[in-house]
Amino acid sequence: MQDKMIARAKELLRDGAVNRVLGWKTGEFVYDITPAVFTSAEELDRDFVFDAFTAANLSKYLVKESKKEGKVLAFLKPCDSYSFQQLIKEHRVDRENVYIVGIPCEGKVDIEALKARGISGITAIEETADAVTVKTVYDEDITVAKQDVLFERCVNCKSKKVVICDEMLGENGEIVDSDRFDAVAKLEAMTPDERFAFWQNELSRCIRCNACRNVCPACTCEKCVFDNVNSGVEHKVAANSFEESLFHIIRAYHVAGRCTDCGECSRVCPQHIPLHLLNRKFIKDMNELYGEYQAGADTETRPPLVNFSMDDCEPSIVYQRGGNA
Amino acid sequence: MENKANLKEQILTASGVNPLKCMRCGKCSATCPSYDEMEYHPHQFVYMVEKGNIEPLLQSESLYTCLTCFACVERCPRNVQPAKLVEAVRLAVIREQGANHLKPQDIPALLDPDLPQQAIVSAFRKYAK
Amino acid sequence: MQRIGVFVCWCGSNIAATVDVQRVAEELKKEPGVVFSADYQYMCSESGQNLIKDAIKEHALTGVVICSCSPRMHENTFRKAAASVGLNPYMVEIANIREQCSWIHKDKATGTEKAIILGRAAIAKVHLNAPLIAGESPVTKRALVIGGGIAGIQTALDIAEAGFEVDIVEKSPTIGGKMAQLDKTFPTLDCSACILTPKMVEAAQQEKIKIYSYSEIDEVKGFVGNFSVKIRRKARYVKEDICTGCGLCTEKCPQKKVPNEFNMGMDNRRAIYIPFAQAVPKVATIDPNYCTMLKTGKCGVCSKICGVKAIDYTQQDEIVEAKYGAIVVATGFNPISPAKFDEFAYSQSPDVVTSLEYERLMNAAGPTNGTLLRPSDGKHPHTIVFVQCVGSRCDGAEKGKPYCSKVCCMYTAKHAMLTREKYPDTDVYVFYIDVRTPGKNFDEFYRRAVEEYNVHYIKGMVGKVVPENGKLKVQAADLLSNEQLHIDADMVVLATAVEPDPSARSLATKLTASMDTNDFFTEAHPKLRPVESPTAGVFLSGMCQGPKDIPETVSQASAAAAKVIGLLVKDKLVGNPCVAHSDELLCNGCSSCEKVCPYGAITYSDKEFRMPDRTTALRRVAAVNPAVCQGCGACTVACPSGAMDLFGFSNNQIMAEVDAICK
Amino acid sequence: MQVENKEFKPLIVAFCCNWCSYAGADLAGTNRLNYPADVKIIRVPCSCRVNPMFILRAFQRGADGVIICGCHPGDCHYTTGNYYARRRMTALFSMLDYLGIEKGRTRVEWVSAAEGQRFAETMNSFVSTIISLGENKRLEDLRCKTK
Amino acid sequence: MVFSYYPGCTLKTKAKDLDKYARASAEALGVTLEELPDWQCCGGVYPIAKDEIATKLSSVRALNRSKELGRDLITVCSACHNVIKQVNHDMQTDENIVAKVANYMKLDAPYRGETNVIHYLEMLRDKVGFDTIREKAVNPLKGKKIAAYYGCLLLRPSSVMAFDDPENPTIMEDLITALGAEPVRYSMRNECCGAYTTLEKKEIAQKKSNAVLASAEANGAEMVITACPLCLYNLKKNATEHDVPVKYFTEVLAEALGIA
Repeated sequence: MQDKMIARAKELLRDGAVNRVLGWKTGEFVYDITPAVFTSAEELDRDFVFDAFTAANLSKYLVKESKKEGKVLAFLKPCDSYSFQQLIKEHRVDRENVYIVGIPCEGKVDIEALKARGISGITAIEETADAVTVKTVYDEDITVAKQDVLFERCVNCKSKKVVICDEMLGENGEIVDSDRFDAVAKLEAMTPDERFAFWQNELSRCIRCNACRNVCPACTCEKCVFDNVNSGVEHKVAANSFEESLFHIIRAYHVAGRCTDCGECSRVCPQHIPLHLLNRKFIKDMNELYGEYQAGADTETRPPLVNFSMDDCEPSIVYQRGGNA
Repeated sequence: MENKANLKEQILTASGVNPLKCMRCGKCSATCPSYDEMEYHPHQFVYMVEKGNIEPLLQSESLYTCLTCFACVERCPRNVQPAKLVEAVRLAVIREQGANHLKPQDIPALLDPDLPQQAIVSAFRKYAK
Repeated sequence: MQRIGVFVCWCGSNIAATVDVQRVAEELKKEPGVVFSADYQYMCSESGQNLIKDAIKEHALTGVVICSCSPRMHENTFRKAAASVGLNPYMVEIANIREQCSWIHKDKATGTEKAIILGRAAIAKVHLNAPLIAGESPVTKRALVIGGGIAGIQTALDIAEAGFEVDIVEKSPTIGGKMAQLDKTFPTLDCSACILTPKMVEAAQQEKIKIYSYSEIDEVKGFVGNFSVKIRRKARYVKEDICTGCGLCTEKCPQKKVPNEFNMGMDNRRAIYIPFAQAVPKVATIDPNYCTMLKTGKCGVCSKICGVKAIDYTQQDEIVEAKYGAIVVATGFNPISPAKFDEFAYSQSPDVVTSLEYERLMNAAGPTNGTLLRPSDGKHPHTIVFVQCVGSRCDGAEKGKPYCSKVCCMYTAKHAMLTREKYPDTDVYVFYIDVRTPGKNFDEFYRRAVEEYNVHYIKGMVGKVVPENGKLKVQAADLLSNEQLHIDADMVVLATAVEPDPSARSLATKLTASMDTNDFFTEAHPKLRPVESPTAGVFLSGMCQGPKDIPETVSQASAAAAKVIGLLVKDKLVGNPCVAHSDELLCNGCSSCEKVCPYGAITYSDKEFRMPDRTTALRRVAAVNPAVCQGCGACTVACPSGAMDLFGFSNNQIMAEVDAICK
Repeated sequence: MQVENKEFKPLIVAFCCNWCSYAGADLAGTNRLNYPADVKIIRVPCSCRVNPMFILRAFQRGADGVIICGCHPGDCHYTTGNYYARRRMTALFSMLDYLGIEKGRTRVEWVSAAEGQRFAETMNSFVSTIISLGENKRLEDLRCKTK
Repeated sequence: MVFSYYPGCTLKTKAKDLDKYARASAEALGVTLEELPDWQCCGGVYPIAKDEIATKLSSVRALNRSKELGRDLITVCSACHNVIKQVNHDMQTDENIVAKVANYMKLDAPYRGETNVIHYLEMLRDKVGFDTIREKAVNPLKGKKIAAYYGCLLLRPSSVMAFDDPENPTIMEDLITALGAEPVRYSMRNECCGAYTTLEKKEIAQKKSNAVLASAEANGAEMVITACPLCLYNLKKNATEHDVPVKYFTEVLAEALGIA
């Protein structure tokens, strides 16, 4: 796939259809991937990478890139395409300045999962439909079942369909039946005390590095409320271990109805806080109470929180549902 | 009294009908093809069940003359679905031990060489449990 | 830092009995920024107000907190007092220590403590108050009435009488609406045309009224006092100012097979037509769907025959743009199609008709010249069955309309009565669920139908109509005698439900006026503001707001006119300064705010910004029109970036109150 | 009826819309219908003005309960404001519950300008709920509380 | 086009013609009907009561089998169609029934109404198309005045059956037109024939059937067609005052297609 992508990128660059390419390149380690902009065939040949580690969602970069001179080529995975379409819906990107090549995705590998299996010193990764093989500095090839080392968001993939693109490289997939709400349901089934303990344990680890916010494709505000002295919730570090939850509640609320559930927040969290479980709670609630809604699936449907129906349930429904009292 | 309330409750649950939706227009009875064969008519079923006055319905032949043609269900402006109530009352009768309206031994006398067995099966479903 | 004065009112003993007012004044004096604090028996009295005014002057106060009764009582009083000595009225905040404190707490210590906290919250808020100046906007002294039925005509006439210009936009070639199609009106049985047509003529002749017939609304921009409207004058292919309405063309046109909508399609008109004899304007119109000349380029009979050369086959739609101070919606209604209720066999027999069709069959200008004849064979019917509530009072959208259409009971009584009067040999049955006749002389009218005219009113519904051998076999229930009736009728008349005109939905969008689930326009308040829409400057007249008979429609039409006149006499409108505003530097351009705004007060535009790195960038940002915004604040919460805020109730002000209370 | 409890005096913030609930609170006062002084009312133009951040802020600063009152659905002075508020608060409350915050600490009630009695009853019932839940420890920021 | 096919008991005995011509016509129209293995009697009438479970199982078995085969399910008898379609609707909308049925039948995955239940007439209209039928009607029934009799079960309750306009259906008239004949519209075509009352209250069935045929004849019908064996029986045997011939719609279809 990587070769096909490079070839296609070169073609588009050569034809002048685009003047730069948004993709991924390897950092210090093979699994240390960063998004990057390429402007020449040489750069592409040298640095462009696409493999089981290229998990980063590129859509957010297009907010800035699409405002620049000339057209940019962006490779979008299914997840990224939802985010991108949501950004179009919010008028955050200039669609005509972006040439999108959709690429299928069979899930991305979580380096932490590999490490947890005692695999280290990785120098290369290869994947098949259901397995990945890594080469290590110890000169051994280790093959593991893909399912065991994927990111949680990929195990519970919601869609393999690229929802917006100018062309598809490879075959487009379908929306899939996902068990992504099972973990939320499990939490809901706990007692409030257990839930409180769970979240206190998780959120107290937050070091307020803002990685979740900075990676989130829904967090593209010109100025974040947490950086704005006039918002009343401006940046502050935690005094109480649980106080950080307010940051996360407010953040989750701010992206509610706009979050496409791309899972980047949890992927980048250095403290491994399952932040996506907050966003998914909102998505699950709104699906159940106001009808199915997938942010980024189209550009027309009104998001549930800027919509209503006269016979909506009352907030007291919360007393009856979701979790033990 | 308690039994009466229970019976009403049972009939409402089994039928899924809310008789309070009825606005008493009588269109069910206006449309009923079996009207003349019935002692109690569809609109009366609705009203009597609502009032808990179910005993006369249990005794009535009307239960077995409803054709289940769904015309009352289709044409009711209020979505009351009287046929479902009739069915629920009928079940309340024939589900009792020995209360079957149609018994297997009655069948041979009723047969006719051209009669499709669909008629027998249907009648059994309607008249016996 | 503000210089704040605190004024604690005793309200006689109303406050002072359960709140230690002196202590409240003393405690609040200690709050930062408070430079003056006093208590007084009656702050709202003239001497109380003087105390406030003097303190403002003497201590150069920049903010005032009054601890007193509810702001709903005296906020305006105190604001005016402050303004009279030069302090911006929006620098005054009220702490409600009467209704929400002294009157509900018996224990003085409790009351005092709470009063102090409420005072602190008000002080915290005043610290963040900023002077607000209400915007003013000029008023265009001209009104637009959309719809030229009796509602629109009456509204326009009343407005014009008061001396203001009014334009009527009517989508069909003539004004007059549904009332023009009616034969008689209940309960007096006046001839509908006889009372309507003089009004139509009056509207045409009134200098202040301009009628745009055969025209539609394309676009509405602006806000109360300053609407800008694009009106599409559809091509009628006849020069309206030249045509004399002689009607010669409508007799000579060779295309004779056009269903005549004025007679509900029960007879035909020509492709060039004048809807009816008293049409206003009395001008011919060519129907482009049927005109052979327009369709094939061959014919031209009307053009040849026209003595004044009024025909113009090349005419195009024309867009007129005009400014208005107020808009009245009078789009009226239509009877629903009974096709969904084919148990009544409407689509199976021409002798099953709707009430409006029956109206035309009874009318002297109708397809049968007023002789009641069956559409199928032109024979006189002897048995007529009227069915009430067809499509009204239904459960669920697929069944029909959930509401009572209100006028059917009365017009059916009218039809039954008139039929019996003209043709005493007919048997007339009316099947009803309830007979609803509230209204002056209404029930008396219905009783006359029963008692004097022997109309058979039967409590029950018709279940099935079977056309067979030239008869309509009607199967119905008579609930009172508990029998199923089988009537061999010659005609069946269906009292079909009314529904808002289908054009209303798109018009509502253009006006940002809200509608209920049945597509009736909603009023600003169901009881107290029944002729205003929640959108400022948009008023409602007639059936577009809900089912109504003619007297009610005319009353509402005049009421709407009175409201319009009240608006147009003003030279300027003073707005509410507590409106939303968007910080362009923070705005993402996401449109969330626009979606939740019930007034369409928010617009987006691309603006050029200088970025921190000295480049310029085009960004899409929201702007609030303060003249349209009503200050609800829905947008402030929908805004993810915090760019949207509300003057008078800003995020910071409310948070400051929260903080003060939670100290 | 006033709820008496010497041990624990809860702190309760009530956001009331100007047109219905604030007027309803005034009517409760005019009719001298008692409810605990623990309830402090903040006037907002409409229930749709209530930002979830205000509610979180109140809890953070030590409030034990927050109640939002608005016009009955369908009666909003601004036509649709309370419909949006209803969704926003449902979503927020459900999230708070999900985080293990006691469900009873937040409530939405629709109170019209004519319902003084209902306002007082609502506040009495809310205060007794909060008293039974006790002090809000889970969502307050110790740094900010001076009690 | 391959579909699962549910014939129903009567089609194996008294209504063999309905079945025979349905299969033959399908074949001529390029449609393969695979008879569902081990189907059971649908019960003849839909068990209306919400607490009836066992009486719905035979329908669910057929539906679930068809789901496993991954095919739409074709019915031809009106009664079977009504029962199976209504049960399928229950399975789509009533979680309680779904759960109970899954327990009863020890299903691996609960059946939630995934199978499409299509009446043979709907297949002709929506899958084959009346235009195709018109082309393939080698033996058009020119000049024949045929009245369609729908009865109750195909149409009602329309919210579930979604077959056609319940008060003014056109599907059979359109078929008749496609076959080259002239459809006769009459109002009694959606009124009940008397159904199972023929068993013990024959006078009801006679009254109803006579009324139907009176209406059809009054409007000039020379033949009546139907999709239901019991309707056919009632109209033939119980409409004592009328002798207009009554046939299954599949018979005239086959005739026009040149098979019969």
